[in-house]
Amino acid sequence: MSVNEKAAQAAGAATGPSTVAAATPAPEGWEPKIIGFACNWCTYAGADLAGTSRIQYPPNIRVIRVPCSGRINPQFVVRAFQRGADGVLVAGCHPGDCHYSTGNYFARRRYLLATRFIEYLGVEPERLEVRWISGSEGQKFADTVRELTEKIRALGPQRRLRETL
Amino acid sequence: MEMEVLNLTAVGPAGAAFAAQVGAEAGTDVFSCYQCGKCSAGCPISYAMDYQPRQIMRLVQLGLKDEALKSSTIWLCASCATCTTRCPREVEIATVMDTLRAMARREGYPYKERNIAAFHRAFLNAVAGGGRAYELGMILSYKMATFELIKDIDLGLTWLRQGKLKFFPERIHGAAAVRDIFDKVREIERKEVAAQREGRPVAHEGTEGHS
Amino acid sequence: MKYAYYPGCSLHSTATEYEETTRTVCATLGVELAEIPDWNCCGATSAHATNHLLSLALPARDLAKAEQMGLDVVAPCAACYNRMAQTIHETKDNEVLRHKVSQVIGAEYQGTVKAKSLLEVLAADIGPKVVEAKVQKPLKGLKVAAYYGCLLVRPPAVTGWDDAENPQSMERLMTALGAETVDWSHKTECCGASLTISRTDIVAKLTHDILDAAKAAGADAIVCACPMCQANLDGRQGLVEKTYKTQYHLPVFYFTQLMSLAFGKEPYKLGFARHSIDPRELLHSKEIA
Amino acid sequence: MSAIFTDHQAALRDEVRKLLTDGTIKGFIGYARGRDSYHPAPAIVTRPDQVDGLILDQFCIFGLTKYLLDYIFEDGKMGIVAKGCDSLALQRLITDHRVSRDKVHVIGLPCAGVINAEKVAQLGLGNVQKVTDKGASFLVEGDKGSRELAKTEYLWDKCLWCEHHNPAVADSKLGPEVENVAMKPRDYSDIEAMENLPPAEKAAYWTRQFSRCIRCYACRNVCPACNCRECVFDIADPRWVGNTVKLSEQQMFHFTRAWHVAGRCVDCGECERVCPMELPLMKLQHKLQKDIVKLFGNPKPFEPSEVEVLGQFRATEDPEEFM
Amino acid sequence: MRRVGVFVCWCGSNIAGMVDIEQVKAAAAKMPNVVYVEDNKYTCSEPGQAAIQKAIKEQNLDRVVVAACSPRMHENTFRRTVSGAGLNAYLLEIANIREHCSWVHPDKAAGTKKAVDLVRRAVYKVAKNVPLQRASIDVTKKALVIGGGIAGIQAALDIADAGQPVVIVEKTPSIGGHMAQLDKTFPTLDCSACILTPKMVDAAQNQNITLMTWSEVEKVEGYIGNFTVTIRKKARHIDTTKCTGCGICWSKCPAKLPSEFDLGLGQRKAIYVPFPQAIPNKPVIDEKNCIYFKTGKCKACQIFCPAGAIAFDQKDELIEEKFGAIIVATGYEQWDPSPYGEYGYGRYKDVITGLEFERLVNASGPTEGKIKRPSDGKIPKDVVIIQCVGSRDEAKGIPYCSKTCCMYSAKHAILLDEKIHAHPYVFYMDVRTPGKGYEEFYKRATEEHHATYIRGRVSKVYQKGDKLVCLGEDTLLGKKVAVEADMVILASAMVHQPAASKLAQTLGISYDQNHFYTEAHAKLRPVETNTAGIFLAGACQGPKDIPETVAQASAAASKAIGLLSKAKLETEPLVAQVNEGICSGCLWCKPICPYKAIDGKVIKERIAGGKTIERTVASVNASLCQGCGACTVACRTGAMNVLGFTNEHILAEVDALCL
Repeated sequence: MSVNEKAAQAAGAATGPSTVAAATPAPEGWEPKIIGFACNWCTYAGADLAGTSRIQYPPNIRVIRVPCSGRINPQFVVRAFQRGADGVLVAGCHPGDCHYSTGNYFARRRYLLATRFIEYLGVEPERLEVRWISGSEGQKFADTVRELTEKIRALGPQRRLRETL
Repeated sequence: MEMEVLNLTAVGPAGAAFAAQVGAEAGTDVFSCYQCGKCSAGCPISYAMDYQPRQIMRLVQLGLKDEALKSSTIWLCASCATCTTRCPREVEIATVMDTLRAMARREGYPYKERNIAAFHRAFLNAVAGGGRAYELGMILSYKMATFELIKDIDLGLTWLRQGKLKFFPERIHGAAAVRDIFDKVREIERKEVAAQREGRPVAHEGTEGHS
Repeated sequence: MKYAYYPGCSLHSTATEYEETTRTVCATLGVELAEIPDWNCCGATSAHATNHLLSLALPARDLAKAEQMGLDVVAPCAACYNRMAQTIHETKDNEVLRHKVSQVIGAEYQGTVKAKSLLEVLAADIGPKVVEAKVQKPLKGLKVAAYYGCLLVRPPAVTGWDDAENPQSMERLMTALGAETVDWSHKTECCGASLTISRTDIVAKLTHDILDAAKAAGADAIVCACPMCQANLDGRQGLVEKTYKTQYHLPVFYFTQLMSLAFGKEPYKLGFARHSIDPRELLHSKEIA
Repeated sequence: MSAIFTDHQAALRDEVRKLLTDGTIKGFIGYARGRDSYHPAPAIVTRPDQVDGLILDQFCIFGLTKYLLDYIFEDGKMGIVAKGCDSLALQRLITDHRVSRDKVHVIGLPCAGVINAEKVAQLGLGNVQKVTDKGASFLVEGDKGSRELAKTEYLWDKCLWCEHHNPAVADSKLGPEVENVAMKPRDYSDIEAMENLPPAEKAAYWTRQFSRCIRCYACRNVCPACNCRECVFDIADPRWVGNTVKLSEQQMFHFTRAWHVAGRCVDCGECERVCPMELPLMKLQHKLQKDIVKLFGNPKPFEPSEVEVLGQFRATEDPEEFM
Repeated sequence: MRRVGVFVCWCGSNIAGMVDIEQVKAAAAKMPNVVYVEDNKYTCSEPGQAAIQKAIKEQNLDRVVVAACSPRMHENTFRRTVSGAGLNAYLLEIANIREHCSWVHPDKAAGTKKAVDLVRRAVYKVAKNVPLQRASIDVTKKALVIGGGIAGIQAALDIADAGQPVVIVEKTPSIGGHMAQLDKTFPTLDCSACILTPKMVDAAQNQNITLMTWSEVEKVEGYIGNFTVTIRKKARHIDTTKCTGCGICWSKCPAKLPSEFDLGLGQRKAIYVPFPQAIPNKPVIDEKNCIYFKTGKCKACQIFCPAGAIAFDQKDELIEEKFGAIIVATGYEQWDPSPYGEYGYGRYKDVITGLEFERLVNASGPTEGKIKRPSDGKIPKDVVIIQCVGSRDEAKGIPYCSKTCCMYSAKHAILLDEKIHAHPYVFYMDVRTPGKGYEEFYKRATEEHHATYIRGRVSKVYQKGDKLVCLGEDTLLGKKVAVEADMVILASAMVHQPAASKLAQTLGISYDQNHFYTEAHAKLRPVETNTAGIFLAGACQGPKDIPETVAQASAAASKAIGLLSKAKLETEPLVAQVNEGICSGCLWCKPICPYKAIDGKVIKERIAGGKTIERTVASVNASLCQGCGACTVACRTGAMNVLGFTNEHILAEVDALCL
């Protein structure tokens, strides 16, 4: 392979996975729908901070406030996919910083397993993002949402688990 | 120029664009600089500069492109990176100097330090010619360009006698490949400059030293 | 231990004694040097003072060759080492730039090999203990000021193998050879080598400050690891003495010269005759050579 | 490894008779002859005179422990016969506080593997009269012929990698313990192959499987880890999973079912065995097991423990992927 | 059918500028259960709240949705509003269309669409809300103060004066903290010891205050009003009931070591009180360095102690005590400036830190207040003070301003001139003097004491003969300058205590990226933490000078007093709840609870056939539960729920947002 070919391949790889998922084109005017589950103490506060700092990010995310990432049942995530979400963000305090001391450690175990399992069922792994975002990380919240939105935009609509009429 | 009032509002968007471009090319945030002067204080050459390195950063922040690109500072900088190493705001000042120098050359600003520019050109000519630096040829071509024929003659002769300077350049087999590097870089630069200017007239001297 | 060896232009011209003693020391310590075939100039300060891409492409061609050899690069010259380390650093996490560079050099550069300075290899990888074991003629009574200059230690984000403000690796090597080192203030100050031809006046001042500090600290000689520094501090010493009306007579060694000497090599083979400030008198007076 | 269940049939009957007679137990859950010699049926005996209807043979694959849930609020003990794998299921019910150990009398049955009746039934041997253990194979003699069947080919898959040949919970044991080694190492290569498929192919595969589901709940009903007093699938408010037969609901159902037993599955494989639509349900469970082993360093994810794997954590050792 | 009212706030132009209020209202009106929609310029204002109350009454609303700012901002405000109108406070939901929408999305159409979705989420959720009641719990009438510096002493004195018992836990052998190390205090130049020691004595003598020095907090359990704290009382090896503090023991002790209190500039013994005015004035034996502990021989202290107070066999004690409130006052550390290789701290003896200078100039310090430079004892003539060492230096990992250095550097400059007529050169970047009398103090330094202030960061300090050359740029001149100094003082940053994050984890409070403890609200709740019942005082929350520390300590004390003065506390009803009917009693929820709030309980139940049976179900102790909900996910049936964030709620929210 020539250097140019490799460069082209690398450039292609950089734009994200577009292989099979994009086989069915996205409908006109489609916008990624992303459901965020955010713990009240860190990530929700971080999202608030993004707001007070006026850090802009794509409007595709809608956040559901929960007390702790330990409250976020993976079944909620699958429910969101079933109901038509194109992507889901699960976010909480950094390990060690949980307001309830240990909730995020349980969340970490659950999502280490659940992300793999959901991927195993044929959902592109990019669609479920789990991140620790603290109350002081408004920028990280905005960056995470932006990256997630872009990744999902590249993937197209989520049809795998979606309810069809 | 020195006595004029700098009209900051007149700098306008072009100034902001200049600051942004310097930051982007140098890969550092020029607006992080808070003018503490640690760079200038540590700079071994700042005494000889017309603007302190800190002041160059300020000129860039304010978008005062002409002042920055016409300064001797950017040419005198020896790239020792003491400034970068000690900067409390992690600004890569030495890289900013590199960037400004390349920009000044690209855009045809008159070299404030002609000799330094001539040296760099002579050096690169030698490399482009044979793949490796060739001190004697380089020094001779530098001296032709700067008319400093007498200076350093003592040292040069001593070094010739000691075998430190060679009469003939080393040429590597891949000399053509190295020359190709220079050509490709020049080509890329030409395209990038053209894209940047978008219709504005490209008016500056040759983009490469070895032409 | 085997490295891809990048001598650099100076070691083939103004610094042949550095090249020769590098090979001597490496052979003694079992460091195998495989010279990169058909290497080209790293571009030095002139390249990055002129064009950023060029300053990455020139070293990248050499690094790509080393990649083919499957070996990390060792460069005795501080400037060459710095340009290579800089290229690796900048392209490490920047795939786009790495491909641009690959296109320019017409060969694939993947960024898989490291670049080390010879000083780092000998002081850190081999280490003073091994060096000490090889010493046959300790450099007793010789007081040296270890001079690092800029490019070995700065910027620390690129180099980072020794302290940027008060490096100690050369001191440790010199102590292992039986020499004494002085604690001094100017070991990482810039000598202005890239301006040596174009702004000799500036270089004279910088060199003066360094020589002054070394002398004040009580050093008999300076030891360095860079052909530019050596050429400046040694070759320009006469000019400095004339300009500032002072006398130093401080020989400027390559650290490999002193290592060779301590390893028992014949002094006449170490290129002392090529120095502007002839060190042989000093070595005689200390009964080292 | 020589152990043929039939050899212990008489001993079982004797013991059950004794237990019923002396009042140790008030009923016994065991096997009886089913529709043919390949398919035993569960049987509950409460009187000594019923005991001779109990059988034991090399086709007694399914566990009986879940029937214990029908007796938890009744006085007295129930007796049960349990192979190694069944004893794990019983442990599951005990650690889940669903069955209390002191209300069950366990007759343990060391087991060298159970013959896959579905495979043997295809061979046309007629009703099986006798099975003899030949080491690496079983000699199966039927009224229409006999065959020597290699264990590696004719045992249930789970018996091949079984490491629980002997019951972990037992009040008495039928016959000597058997050598407790797996016939072949546990192998997740089918899971890995699945993992390596691109998302669309995984999706296509599972769509093919789940779209066949008829929501009969046999998988749930047989599962020893699915032992809730009230199952989430039966609760109307909130309705986590719709009960219409729609692909998306089937997917939700299967995700939820698998997830609810993640880290609690005892690897009995009953869900898959009883599925009338032959859904590869253990492919879900094995994926979870495999990841639990890898992520949390739990080498035996199917042995019930005091704290389930998702009910604990290690602050610094657990993998950190979410920074 | 519910009767939901939706109130859309403009927040002036904060929301209305970026979200089309009319569109949101129109969409809300069509949502299920919504019977009334209204907008208001400022819903949180008095008229805005009155409008909600009016609508509740007139429209007979039974649920309220406010679409406005973050619930973290005004949820409590609006809860009070609805309960003021006779509605249960928990029949309210907030749609965050400001922080999560109008402030971050510049595209008005997309922002409006999102705002509608967020309102729908709240409308769906509120329909599932049920009235909740607050419960009340008892309060242990005792406060714990962690840290015995000026912050802790002040807080303890205030609480004690209010008649409540308080325990100070201090990890070093004496209370006093950093303030005890200082010489003079700005801007009045009172002697630090003269104003601190009386307070230390007050604390020791106050009937309501118990001092536990040489002690550390090991474990904290429980919750507001009912903390159970385990305190490790480290072995002092002194029977404090017998010891009179006569000092014979430390005069006889042969083991000499660098004194921590004097920052290594002076020495102490292995049995020691850290400084002469220490309280309690009873020594401790430093086990690591005591000759007896190391070799089994010596016992000089025991031999000479007239009171027989030496107790080599004393062991650490763990003491468990209950507290109603906790004040954290653990202070700061001065940053070690060694990472500045260019300043040569550690390489040149005469480069010292500001705190070291305090010991040099302090009359009870190692030089008895004579300013002599460490290398040769010479009295310095020219002294360079470098400000912002560490502080405001991102490259060194300290992005913030340490707030106190400008003032203490001015103080050092004044003291240098006053005491030894040395010439101070102060390198600064900005001089920050926002405090009463501070600017005037700085003026004194420059005008009366002729300190030379040079605007620029020093780049390098190096030895030249017996001088230290400081290279800087006078950025006002644009010239490189050098000062040949006899001594250099680095105004080093104030940083967190090394164990700050560990204590935060023990307490369950949060800390910022610089490891300072986080207050509940930067402006409005500056002394509270996010954990109810735990308050902050002093520099553990961020760099502070003494007046500010004392003020915050009193503020924290008043919060604690307020808490302790209540007979009962109302608790949040948003806690876990078990649906016993479907609970299987598997108790997998139990190990997950961080508050040990879950246990099994046996209930009796009549089953079909008229029989009564007993079975075990999970049970939540509502006053221990903090409502995190981690248990709910372990419950397969959904028998475990968190009020306010139930499964029903979240599923409805997911559905609403995916419509």
